[in-house]
Amino acid sequence: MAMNNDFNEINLNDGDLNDTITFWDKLKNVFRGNSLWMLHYCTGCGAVELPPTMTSRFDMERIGMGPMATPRQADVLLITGYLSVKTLRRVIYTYEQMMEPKYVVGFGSCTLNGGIYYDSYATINKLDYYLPVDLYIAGCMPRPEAVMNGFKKLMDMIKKGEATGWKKYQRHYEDYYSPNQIRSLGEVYVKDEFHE
Amino acid sequence: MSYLIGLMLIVIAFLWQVTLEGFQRKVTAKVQRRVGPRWYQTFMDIFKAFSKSSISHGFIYDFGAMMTLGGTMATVVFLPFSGIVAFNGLDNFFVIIYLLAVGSLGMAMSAVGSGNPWASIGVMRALTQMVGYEVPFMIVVFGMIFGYGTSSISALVEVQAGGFLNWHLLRMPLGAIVGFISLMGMLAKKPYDTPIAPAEIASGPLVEYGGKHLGMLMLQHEFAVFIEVGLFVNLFLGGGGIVAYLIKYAAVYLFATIISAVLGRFKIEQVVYHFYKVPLALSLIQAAVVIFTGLGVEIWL
Amino acid sequence: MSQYLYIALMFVGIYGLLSQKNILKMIISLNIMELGLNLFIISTGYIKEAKAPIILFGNEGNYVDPLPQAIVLTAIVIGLGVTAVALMLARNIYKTYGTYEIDEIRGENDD
Amino acid sequence: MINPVLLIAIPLLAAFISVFIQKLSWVLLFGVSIFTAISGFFLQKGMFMIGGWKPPFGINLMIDDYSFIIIIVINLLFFLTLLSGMWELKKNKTILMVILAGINGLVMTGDLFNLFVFLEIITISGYILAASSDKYYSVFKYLVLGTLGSSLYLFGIMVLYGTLGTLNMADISQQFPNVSGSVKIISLTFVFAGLGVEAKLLPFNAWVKGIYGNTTPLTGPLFSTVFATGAIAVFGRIFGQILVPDSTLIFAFIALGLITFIFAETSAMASKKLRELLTFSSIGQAGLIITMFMIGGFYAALIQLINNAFAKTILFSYATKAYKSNGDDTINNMSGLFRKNVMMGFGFTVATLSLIGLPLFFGFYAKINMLQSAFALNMWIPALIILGSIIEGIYYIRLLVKLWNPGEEGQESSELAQSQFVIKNGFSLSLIAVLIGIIFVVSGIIPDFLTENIAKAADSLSDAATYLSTVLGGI
Amino acid sequence: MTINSLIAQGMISSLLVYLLTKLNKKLGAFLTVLFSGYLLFVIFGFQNSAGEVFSLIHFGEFELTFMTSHYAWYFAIVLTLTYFLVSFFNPYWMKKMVNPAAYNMLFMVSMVGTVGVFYAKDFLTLFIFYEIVVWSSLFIIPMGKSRKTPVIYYTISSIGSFAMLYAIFYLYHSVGSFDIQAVSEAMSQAPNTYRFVFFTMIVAGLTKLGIFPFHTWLPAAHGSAPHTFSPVLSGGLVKVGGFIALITATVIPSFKILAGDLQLMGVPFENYLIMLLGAVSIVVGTLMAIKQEDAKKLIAYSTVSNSGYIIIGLMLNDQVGFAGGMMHVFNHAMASGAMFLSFAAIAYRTGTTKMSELGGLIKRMPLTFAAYLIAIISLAGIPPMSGFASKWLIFQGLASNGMMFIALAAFFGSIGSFLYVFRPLSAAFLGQLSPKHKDVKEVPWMMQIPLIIMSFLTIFYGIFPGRILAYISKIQESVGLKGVEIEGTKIIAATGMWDSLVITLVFGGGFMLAAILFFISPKAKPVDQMNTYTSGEFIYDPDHYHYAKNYYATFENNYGNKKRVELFFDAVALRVKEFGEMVKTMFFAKSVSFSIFWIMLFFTLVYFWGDKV
Repeated sequence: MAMNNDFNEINLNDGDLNDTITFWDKLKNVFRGNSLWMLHYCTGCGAVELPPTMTSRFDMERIGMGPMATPRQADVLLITGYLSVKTLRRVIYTYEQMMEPKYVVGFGSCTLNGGIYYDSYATINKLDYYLPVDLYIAGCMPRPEAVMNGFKKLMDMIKKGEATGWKKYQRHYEDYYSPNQIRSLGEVYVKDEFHE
Repeated sequence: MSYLIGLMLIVIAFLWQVTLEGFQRKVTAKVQRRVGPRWYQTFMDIFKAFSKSSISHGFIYDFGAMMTLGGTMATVVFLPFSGIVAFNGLDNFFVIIYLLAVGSLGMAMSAVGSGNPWASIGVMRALTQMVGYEVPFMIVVFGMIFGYGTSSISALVEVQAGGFLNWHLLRMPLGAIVGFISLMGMLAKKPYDTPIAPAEIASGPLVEYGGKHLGMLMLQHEFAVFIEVGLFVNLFLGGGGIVAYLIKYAAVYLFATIISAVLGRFKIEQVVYHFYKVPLALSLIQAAVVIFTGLGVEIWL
Repeated sequence: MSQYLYIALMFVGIYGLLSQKNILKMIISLNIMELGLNLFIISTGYIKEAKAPIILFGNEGNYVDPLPQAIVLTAIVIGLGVTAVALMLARNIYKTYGTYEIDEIRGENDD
Repeated sequence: MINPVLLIAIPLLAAFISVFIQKLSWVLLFGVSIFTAISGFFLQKGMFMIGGWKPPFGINLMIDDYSFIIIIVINLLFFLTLLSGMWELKKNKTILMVILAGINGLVMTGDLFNLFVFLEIITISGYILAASSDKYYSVFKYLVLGTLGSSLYLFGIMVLYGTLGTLNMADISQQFPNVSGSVKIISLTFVFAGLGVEAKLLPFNAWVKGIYGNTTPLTGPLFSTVFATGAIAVFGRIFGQILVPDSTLIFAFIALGLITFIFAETSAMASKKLRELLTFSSIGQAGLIITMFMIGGFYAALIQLINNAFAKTILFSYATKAYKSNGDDTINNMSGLFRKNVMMGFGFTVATLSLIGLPLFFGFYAKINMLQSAFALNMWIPALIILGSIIEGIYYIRLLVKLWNPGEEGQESSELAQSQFVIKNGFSLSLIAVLIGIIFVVSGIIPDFLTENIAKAADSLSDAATYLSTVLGGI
Repeated sequence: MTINSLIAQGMISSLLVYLLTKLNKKLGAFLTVLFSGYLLFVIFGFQNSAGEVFSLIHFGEFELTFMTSHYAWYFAIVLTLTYFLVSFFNPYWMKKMVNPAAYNMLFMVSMVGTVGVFYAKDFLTLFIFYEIVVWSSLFIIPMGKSRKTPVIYYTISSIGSFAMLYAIFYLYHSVGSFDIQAVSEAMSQAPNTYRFVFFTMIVAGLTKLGIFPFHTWLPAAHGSAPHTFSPVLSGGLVKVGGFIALITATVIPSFKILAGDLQLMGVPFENYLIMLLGAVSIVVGTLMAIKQEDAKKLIAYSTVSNSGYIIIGLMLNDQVGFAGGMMHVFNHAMASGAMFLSFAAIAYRTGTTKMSELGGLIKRMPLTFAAYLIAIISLAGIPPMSGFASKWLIFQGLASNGMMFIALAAFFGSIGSFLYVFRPLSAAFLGQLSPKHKDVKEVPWMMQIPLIIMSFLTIFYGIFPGRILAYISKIQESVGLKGVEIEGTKIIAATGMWDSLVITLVFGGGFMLAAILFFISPKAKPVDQMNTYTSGEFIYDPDHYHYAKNYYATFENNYGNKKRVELFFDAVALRVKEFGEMVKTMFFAKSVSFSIFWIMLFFTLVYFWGDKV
């Protein structure tokens, strides 16, 4: 989708977003680090990579991760591939339904810069405009080893308190994320979609 | 004094059952030729759930969650744990069964209070399944109560004292089978986990639970498992000293896990129909044998 | 012996009522029945070789029992009255239904 | 104290005068009716010879406690009927006076043939009155059956006369037990058949549906209360005291009475029109009362007779007035009619509940006595009586519920489903209804003031000795 | 204050109420509240009096007499309490009634009638007041939704009451008196007359209780009666049937008299047969209740199921089971009364009790929700509430006698009750509030009083059931049974004991623990009912989103639509009508020859067999 130039440059990482490292937060991060429930939102070709990571060959449960059916219970949202505009609306709605310390992991190049569909009329190019992505796993669909590696990386970030995408979303919703979402999805208020 | 023992029982229950849950997930993983999580993974999950923020769908949604956890913790207090009885004489079988019902009613109310139709369908399935597994189990225990003339669980445990041959597992084999099948129903293990069917109705009643509500529900599930398996061990395996009790407990629970790891899931129409075919017939035969012939109670080796 | 004759006459009248479909014929059979009845009443008071119960000169005994005859008088008068009413009804039936046959009378009892 | 003969003489005299002076007949009728109603209370008891001949030879009138009660009841009923049918009198005034004389004579007479004559007077004037309903064929059917019945009755008493040589009731009741078997059976059955027609027993009551079903506000109460009470009272007198049947025949008559009761109740349940329902109900009640007479429960029979008579006055006058003012008496389009005039509704409901025999109403006292005397005989009769009263209860409650609460099935009962019917000039009816309703409720709670002289009447019927001594004592 | 003057006052004041309501509807309704309160106060005064005799009137040569007794007081208190609490709803229903004056009057007559039934000394008074109760409640039901159900109600209850009348007069004929004590003495010498009387008289109890073969009228009548009268019907009048079962089986000691008979499971086969009927009615009541769409019909079917419990308890005649049955009378009166009242409140505000049209009312009517919640916890027999005490006693009674099949039905009934009590809760109160009920407010304060009182009583006797059981054990002694043992708040039965206070405290403690756990963790963000996980889709229509229609569809299609008993009764009624039609055509035909034929047939029959039969 063409980049329009009046895109507002905000430094998202302003302020010390790292968790105020109190003892409680450090303890909470340990728990959050060890048990990470993922919402398996299969939006694209990366979805097929996840079953092997979950089942006997790579066994994601070893590191404490498991698939969850509803966003309310999930911690991490996996965007595994290109995101059409229609799916983006659902992804944003689901993201907002997740509980607070939530993380987003983008798979493959399509979430980074649109990938091979960068000039398609239907997909979005940069996921970061719409959702605070904590971790990207490179590869035009990373293999299960890469996915496992990415998850380990995410867990370390959580333990160290660096995965603060959800705070960024809270702080910069009005001035950065919401205008982007409206710019790409149209003026219609996200929640009461009529003509979809 | 007995309230302190009760509190102690609750702590023991929490620690023991959650570690056992870890092993159970390990065993399931091994069955699926996977590595499986560390033993303390369930602790992590529970504490992580409590550390997260949560949403509330109104008063009844919170009140129901508190009521279900409170009810189940109260039932743990009444269950004799290998000889430790908080209130001697008050551990009546019907009291325990109906206090469990308080737990499930609380969960049902808060689940439906969340307004999600999946939660209502989950609750409807849980209640329908309860009609299925509860009646055969109560018939078998009814036969036992008539046989021994007492419905207090600790008394039923003393009757089975004295070696392997006196266990109800051997005195009332059919009763034990029915007891184990309805135990699987109570635990909502795989063949009977229609209420919390993650693939069909997005984990049933738990669909709207997140954060601390989810934590409380997981705790409630652990305590409920502790009670149900404890009940089975007391009634059918004559729970002896602490070590013997825990070994029997682990054996029963892991045996149930192994079975559930390989089985598929029943359709909800079939669950009640299944329970009212073979298990009910077996339980009636068993109760008739005990009541009319006294085999297994008076007449025994 | 003659009493059985009169009873037979009565039953002829009743048979008439049973079988006839025409209203006038039913009235006639009613009269036959009453006739048979009146004859029977007279016969109950009959005594062999006794005279009619009219006292002309001095009363030398052996009279027939006068009571049934008095009763028959009233019975005949009553029979007359009933037949008069029956004929009035028959006329009205003819006026309203235009027929005397019972089967052709419609619309009265099936409301 | 008034000589009972006047009760017959004065109405006849008034009838003759009214023939000549038409204008006066309205006043005469009401005057005579009030006179008989009041004088009923001051009757002289005992035996009265007519024409100076001693009883076994001459005709006598017999007033014992039994006929004393019946006279009072009948005259009261007659007065109420006149009240209810005031607007229907047109040209029937003379016939009504004749009927009054006939009914009084019927009850008082002590001679069987005299009874036949009075019976004929009433039935013939009944035919004429019934003709006013323009259903000529039913009246013709009534005439045929009535004549057949009375001829059989005459035949029966003539057989008796042939054997016993007397027609005086007291004389016959003395000699009847030692009459030979076959004669007894023949005379009994024929007399039973004769009286059965007027008392509406089953094989003989084919005419009732046509006549009772199409009555007007005058003829309705008249037939269903005055005629019915008179006929059944005579039935009780004869088969209770005079021609007392022995064991085998009595079983047949009881069976017939019960069959009438049960069959009539079931056909009442199947009827859709109000007057037809009441017709079958009165047939049923007649069957029940006759069974009680046959069983020997005279006390219960009398109470039920009075209960039925007064209840039917309200029911029939209401039904006929409803038909008169709306031209249709199907129950379904009369829903909610009671709410238009609550007084009539109250009277109708109390009368119905008393007929069924629910407590707090007079009928319950009747049912208690009926069961008591029925149980004395055997186990089956009370069961049948109860079955009959259940069926009766069902169709009456169905009727009451529909008439009190308008509304289609499934919706709240509300005004808009109210039927469009209206009851014209119903003041007299509501007066009667409330009066009788209050009597029923009060006597339902404290039945004593009404029932002790009924008890005397029942005793006088059961012990034949006093009857004989008063009548034959004079020989 | 004697019973007979009370009854007389009751009747007179019912007339007064009729006239007053004609003048001003609200005033008449308030008078019913006043009088029922006064009646409750006076009845309460008779708590310990037993054996006092009062004579009402001379009814012909019979004497209507009353005698106070403990069991009479117990039933009378349960009934008058239900009437008193329900009468608070009357004033608000006056403008909706078709005949308000008749409603108030009949309400009062039936109330006084029930008191008369309980305190009757002889069978005749019992029957008179039983019939008064029947016909007075009969004329209230058609003011509701249907005109057909009162006829069904009258038919079935008249079958019962006339069977009792037959039994009473059969007794009068064989024993010579109506007095209950005299009859029970006479019966101990004549077991086979007692067997016949037992069966005919118990029918009256079964029809009023709505036990299996005679249950068809109960859902129809309670479901379609006016909203304020259904609680009285199912909470109160059903107990009159229980009282008659008590009289026939316990006051006349059926266990002693029928000891000689065939003993099934240690109980005479007559009692066992009635208990089987009770068991069947539990199962039928539960299965049918689960299917119902209209909440009032559902609660009516639950009454059928619970009267099954009552009859099992009363027929059990052993120390514990009998106490359970008696206490269940009180518990069920309170529970089903509260359930019906809360749905009357809903109907008052939203106009409908159909579950599929309601939803999310907890936000608008919290108190009604609380009352309903406490009532269903008690009805389902869950510990902290009083329902558990009576069901526990019945289970202990069944366990000590080893009655397996009845226990099967009892267990199925109590577990099944979770299903059908929960359905109205979730359909009407929880879930999304439909837009048309947006401006629904809580019911006025006067209607809240009975809801609060009933919930308080259910909770209080849930924690201290000993108080009621102490009085019930006094009843048991007076009737010749061993009283149930109460030790402080511990209830001791032959096969086990439990302590209601300890359980409530432990449950409270557990709840505190959970609450602490809940409040220390971070505060939850309130969210609207529509904002739920719908796998990404957007839903806007709360009416369709609320899951309320055919709730247990999967469970229901396991068993077909078994309405055989209703079909049987309809068939019988149809046969009677057809028989009537046949009689009409046979005997009242158009042509005269038919009837003459019958007359001649009559003569020939008599002539040939007249003297031979």
